[in-house]
Amino acid sequence: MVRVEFLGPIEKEPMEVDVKNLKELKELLNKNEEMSKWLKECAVAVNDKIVSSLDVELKDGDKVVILPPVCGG
Amino acid sequence: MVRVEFLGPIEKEPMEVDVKNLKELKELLNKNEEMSKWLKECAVAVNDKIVSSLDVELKDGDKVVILPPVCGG
Amino acid sequence: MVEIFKGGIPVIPTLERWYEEFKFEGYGAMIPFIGIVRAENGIDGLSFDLYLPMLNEWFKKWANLPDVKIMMAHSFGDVKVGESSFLCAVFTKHRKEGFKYLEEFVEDFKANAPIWKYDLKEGKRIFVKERAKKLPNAGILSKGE
Amino acid sequence: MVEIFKGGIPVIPTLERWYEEFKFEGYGAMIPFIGIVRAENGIDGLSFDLYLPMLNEWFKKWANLPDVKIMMAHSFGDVKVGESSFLCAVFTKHRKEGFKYLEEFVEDFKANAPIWKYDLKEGKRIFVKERAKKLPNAGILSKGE
Repeated sequence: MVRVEFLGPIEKEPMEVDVKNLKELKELLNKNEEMSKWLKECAVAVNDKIVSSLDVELKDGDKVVILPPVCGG
Repeated sequence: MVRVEFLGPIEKEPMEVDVKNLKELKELLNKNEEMSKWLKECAVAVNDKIVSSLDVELKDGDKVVILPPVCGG
Repeated sequence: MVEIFKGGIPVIPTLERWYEEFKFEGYGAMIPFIGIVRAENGIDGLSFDLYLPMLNEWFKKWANLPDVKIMMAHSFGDVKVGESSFLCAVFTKHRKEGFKYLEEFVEDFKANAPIWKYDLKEGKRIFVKERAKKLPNAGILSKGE
Repeated sequence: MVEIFKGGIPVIPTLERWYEEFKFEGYGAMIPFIGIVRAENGIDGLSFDLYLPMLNEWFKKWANLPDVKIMMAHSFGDVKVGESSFLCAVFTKHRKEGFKYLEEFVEDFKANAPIWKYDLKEGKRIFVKERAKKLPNAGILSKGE
């Protein structure tokens, strides 16, 4: 299972999902319309590294975080 | 009389001199060779305003200060 | 490591600790930056979420430069008007590289640190998306991509 | 008015006083600059002379700008290694003008404030002319001019 966490203002509990890569995760998350809106704005990190491509395999125990636009300070 | 003060590292006591303008002061101060060396590097203020020209008349009670190169901080 | 505080940062004790720690280390310039929460749009304060694993990872590249020491603190949770949520200090041998590093560091922080800011009004947190900056490769999971 | 201290500036209490004075005044950024005396060339410290009438006159143009508050302190006399001889802080609504003002202010200070710095070695003051900057219209009373 892959753990998916939604950070900051996205009001959604973490999920454990059964996906083999980011493309599958994309399909899954876009089923929810509210989430689909967030995804337009969000960066994605796999095991705390931001990814620049969807060609990323996921394995059991991986952690994906969804990062909305930031504003520190 | 005009008061002349020498600031910072110039080791010279203030003077009261009888000069009518900056040109006369220039003649007077350059008689001293040590002072002449300092004057190459120094700015001059009359009544605490830096002057940009020698065409400045001096009157009784005026104060001239000789300002060597600065380095604060 | 970024120093993290619940609520407003104790600005002066933190600056004192950093100053004492580095004043004999050959740095001629210490340049802090103190972000103060302003009263605007009728807010009572701001509130912050952080994602610490990536915040510390982001900070690492600034913490290990050879010619500069950079310290940083940030709040999580609620920070009232007049309090400070962000504090950093840059120590360099000479002032010019200090100005450069401070500005580069703060701009990188604003664009890339995984922190989310909310207005606080009547005890409620309001996310202001217009004020926030998309991270690199944002939108990668979007349908249209 | 420039705040003047005999010997090293009490950095932290001064920063605290300024921070407390302005934290509710709508400034979102406080950017101090702290000059620290470094151990170099075998010095025990630095020593300073100031000419206060013209120092305060110079500072006036920075003290009365509409969109920024600038505070400044400087030492006279001896300042030991690890102590601070120059402290300032710029308060602005947003950070970007703060960076700009801080740098402009400090560079103008270095070029124009009537202050003279000496190395302190074995209790003696040594003026290092190479480090100093000529003021505007320097040389006007020189024979050759």
